[in-house]
Amino acid sequence: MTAKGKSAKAQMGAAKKGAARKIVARKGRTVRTTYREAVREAIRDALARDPRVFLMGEDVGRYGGCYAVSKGLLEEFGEDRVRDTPLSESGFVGAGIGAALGGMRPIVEVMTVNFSLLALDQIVNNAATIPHMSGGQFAVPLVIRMATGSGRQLAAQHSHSLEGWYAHIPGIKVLAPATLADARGMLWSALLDPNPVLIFEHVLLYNMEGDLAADAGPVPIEGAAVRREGTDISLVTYGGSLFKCLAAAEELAADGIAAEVIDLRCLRPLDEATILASVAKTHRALIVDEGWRSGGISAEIATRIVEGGFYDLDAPVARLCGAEVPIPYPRHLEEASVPQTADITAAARALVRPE
Amino acid sequence: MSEFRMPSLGADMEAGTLVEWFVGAGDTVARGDIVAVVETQKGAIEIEIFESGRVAEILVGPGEKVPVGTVLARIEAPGAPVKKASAKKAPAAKAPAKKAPAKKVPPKKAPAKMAPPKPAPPMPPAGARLRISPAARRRAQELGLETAGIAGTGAGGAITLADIEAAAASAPGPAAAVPAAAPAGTPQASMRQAIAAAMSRANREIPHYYLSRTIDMEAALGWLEATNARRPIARRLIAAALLLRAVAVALRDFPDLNGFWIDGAARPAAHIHVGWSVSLRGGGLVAPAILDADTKPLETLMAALRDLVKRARAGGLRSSEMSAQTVTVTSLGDLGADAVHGVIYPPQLALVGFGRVQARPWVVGEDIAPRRVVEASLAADHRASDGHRGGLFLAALDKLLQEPETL
Amino acid sequence: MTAAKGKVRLTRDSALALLAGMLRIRRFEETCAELYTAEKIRGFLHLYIGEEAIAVGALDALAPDDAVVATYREHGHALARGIAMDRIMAEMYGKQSGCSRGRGGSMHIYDAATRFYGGNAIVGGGLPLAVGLALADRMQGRDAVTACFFGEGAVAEGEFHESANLAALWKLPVLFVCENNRYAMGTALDRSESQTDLHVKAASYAMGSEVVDGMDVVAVEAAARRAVDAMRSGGGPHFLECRTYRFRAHSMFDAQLYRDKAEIEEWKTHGPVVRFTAWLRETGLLHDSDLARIEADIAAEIDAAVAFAEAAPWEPVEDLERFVLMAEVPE
Amino acid sequence: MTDDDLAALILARIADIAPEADTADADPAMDLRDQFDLDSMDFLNFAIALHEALGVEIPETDYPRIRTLDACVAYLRGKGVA
Repeated sequence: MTAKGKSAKAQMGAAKKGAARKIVARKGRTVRTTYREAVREAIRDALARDPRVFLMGEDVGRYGGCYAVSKGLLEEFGEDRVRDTPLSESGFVGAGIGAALGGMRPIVEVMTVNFSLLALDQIVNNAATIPHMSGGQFAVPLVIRMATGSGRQLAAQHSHSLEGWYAHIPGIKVLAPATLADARGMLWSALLDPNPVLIFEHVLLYNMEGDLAADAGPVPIEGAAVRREGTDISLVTYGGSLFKCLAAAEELAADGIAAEVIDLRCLRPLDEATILASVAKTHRALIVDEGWRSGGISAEIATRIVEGGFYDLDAPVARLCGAEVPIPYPRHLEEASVPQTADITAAARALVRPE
Repeated sequence: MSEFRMPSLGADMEAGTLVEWFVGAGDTVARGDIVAVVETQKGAIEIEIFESGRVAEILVGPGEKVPVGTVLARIEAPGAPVKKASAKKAPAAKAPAKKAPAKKVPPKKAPAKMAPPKPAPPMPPAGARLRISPAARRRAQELGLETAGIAGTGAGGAITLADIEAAAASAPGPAAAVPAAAPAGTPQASMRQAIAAAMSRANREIPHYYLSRTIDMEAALGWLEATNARRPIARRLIAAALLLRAVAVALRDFPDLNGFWIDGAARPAAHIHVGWSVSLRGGGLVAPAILDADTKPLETLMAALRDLVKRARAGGLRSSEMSAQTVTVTSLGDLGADAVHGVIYPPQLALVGFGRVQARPWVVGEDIAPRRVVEASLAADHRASDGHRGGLFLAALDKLLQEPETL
Repeated sequence: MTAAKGKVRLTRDSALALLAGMLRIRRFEETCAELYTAEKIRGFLHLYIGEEAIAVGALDALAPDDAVVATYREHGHALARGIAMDRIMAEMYGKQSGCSRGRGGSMHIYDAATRFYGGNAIVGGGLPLAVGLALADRMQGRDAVTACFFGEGAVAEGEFHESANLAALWKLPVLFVCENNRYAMGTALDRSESQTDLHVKAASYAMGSEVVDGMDVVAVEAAARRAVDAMRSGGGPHFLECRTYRFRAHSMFDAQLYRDKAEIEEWKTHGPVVRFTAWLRETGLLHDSDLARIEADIAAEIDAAVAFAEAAPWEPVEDLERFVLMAEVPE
Repeated sequence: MTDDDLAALILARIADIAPEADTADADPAMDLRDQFDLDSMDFLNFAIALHEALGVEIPETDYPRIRTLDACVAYLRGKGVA
């Protein structure tokens, strides 16, 4: 178990306990909540709605979830539907696929994308393949949730951003909810989808606080969203980088540059239409992605823009990605390894006003 | 009679070497018997026979390497009652020979490789944006070329690098000169093509009207000769300079003939930059601009003309000279046609033409006298001006040429 | 007319059915070998000849509503489970009428009607699926067990240990049927396992575990029935180590450098069909005419299956992307 | 300078003005303007070139007398070119 940094998980669990806060459902339009609580509410809502739904993963029950997302669900729904698993990623992810084949609607939590590498065979060779290879006889209505990204000084083996890999695989859908509304609303739609859906939750978002509609419910899982209108440059991003891009857009606005911010929300299938419509307006695109540059999803997005929007471009498509390094432990190096707001602002300005 | 062939034992097995036969001609064989050993890249493999019967003939001997499917032996169907109790295999199950016609061949077309999704570029809102490749746009900037009027031969009418190079080598007006650095290979053909493109577009889009007026040049030429006689040879003037000056001065009062037709409206130019046609000996025409021709004295215009013709022929025109024209003059000089009925270079509003100077019987006062005259013509854009205005312009031109000393 | 074999009483009909089941698999696979050499069947082809007793015996103990997860050496299990022979043959040809629309081939046979959740070409890849299927059945109160078949090679895969532990931990109705044919492709058991008594290894996961003579169809059925009955009444998973031997190469293109011919010939003398036929003759349950009839019926069924496959259409290329994503969950 | 030398000099001046022109097999009796596609600017430069090379004054009215190679040689001889 030490390989997986058991102690690191224990520390995180303890830190979270203090911060847990019941959602105060106030009369009136919105509720003050966090990304973590929004995800928990989504799971609770799904468990309550459909008896075929159950949650399975390491420490999701008694421990309350490594990121305290599932805290309280074991007490409310019992052992059968909130199942702690042994540390057997291939085993319980495969079991989740089998249960979906068997008629259930499982939510499998793989603690982080880093540990999902052990279950890649089950995801790629079984979940993504059986529907097509069986000639359409079987569907795999399964949701797999994973934390992703860096920022907690957990060093390389606990800090990967590999959602781009999964977005390469036909047969599955890949989501990256960034806003509270998406964190709350994507899960149920994903469970209704007859296909395997992977949901990536950036570790730095769990503590994010904000206002969420009191009656917030399911949202569509496909299609990008324009989070900020602009005319000079399109910032195309998702997940953990969205709020850095919005901050950068603020800084750029003060400098007379109107940046449009596109939240992809869904990495497969990619919403080309929204991206291309934005580039047709701004004629410049900067893709911001914590993943590594080479062969990353940023490369796919850039190619789609060149394929579809070539004549709209006034400048080469730019990419701002994670440094191609195993994420280092010390804070100053970890921060230097992924795009920060200042980097985004500088890159955008360089594109709009080349010296 | 049936054939026993070299079996395919694996997708990547192309051939096998016969190592040893366990049966010979005349031996009887039964379905499932091991009849030989074949050497493959994986090692020696025993091969079984699926026919029952008698070996009629061995065709491939030990040591021979043959491709999969090669007939190794001929097997006679058993005449005597079948030894094995089980019913004879129905023919359908017999291993159809590789070449058996009835063999169902998978569809010829290999499964379509994931053709890259046909990029259906969302068409930009109509007309708002020029479809031009980055390379073409950069080249146009280098040449100071206005890309608006160029017909694109790229996808969806997009303007390509080749379109810019061709346009640069072609007609006056928006077309750039043949730059010294022009790639050696600028074929005459591409220039022709670009001229053709500009001309057809002009004809298609510009509603021309044409006027002409014969102008008595005796006064002007007489003044010219007298002036030249007083000057050293190097500072002599030619008639072209006079004509250039006269057109420029006349245009001062005719903004509707000196400017551009852009986005559905005539836009008079602030300056009078006259594009003067220079024929290139290898064929083709350029009309580099002489800037502010209406403000420059004859001396300066003459020097400018001389310099322009030399550089045009040597391919050394500056980009600014190739895109600044507000009007164009085509003067055929001493040789060639009596009159010019030209085509306007888009997006300009007019083209002035001069035929060759020639002696004609002319009414002077009461008499008929031989006079040197020239046919001046005007092709103009009817959206910006009309025949009446064109006529007034030619009259003003005539009047100026009758007072050469004032030019 | 019955006879006892061990504790199992066999009627004449059930005995002949077991024999026919094994012969049907053997003849089918002999024809497949023939069609492979004629390049009708391509890719990989893993034959089950010699191990027929396990599929026939174990699957005879299952109910229609039970689930089955197999491997790439799956023709015997598919036939014994009741998938139509012509749709299996069409699948081997890669035709659209195949049971997986021609897309899986010999290693990936799927059939929703018989809950046959495929061959799986990743060694051990199917075991977690079996655990999940059993979990789903148990959570939905469905009286069904899940049988998964795998070779002794899979016992070295992590997924075997994770699945065995999960099934035992959650007391799920999973029948782990290990077809120990002594060679994992080219590696003998004693060169890959520290503990070669696989049933002892499985027992360490606190599940029922026993070793069975994989060449004795009745013994296999009896053991399978005992395990399945125990599971149906709430007992946890069960492990059967069926000791057997494959008479053919691992796959068609295998020079079998890893074992010698004498060993193969020796095992053939006490193969599942030879032994059961001899026993049936001793007990008088089997007459020569029965054997002739069984062989004739099988030959006719195989001829029809080959004709069906030959005539079946190829899937149009235009359908290439259908079912990459599903529009809804099939009932 | 022989007549041929003089003719060669004349053709050389024409070549300066019209580099693309092929002066090798010039037709001595044909109008130089037609032969080498010279317009009025070219012809003026031709006259200037002769003036500078031979120090000969060529008034505009004499242009018709230098329109062919032979005529030009004769004209120049007439102007005292040795």
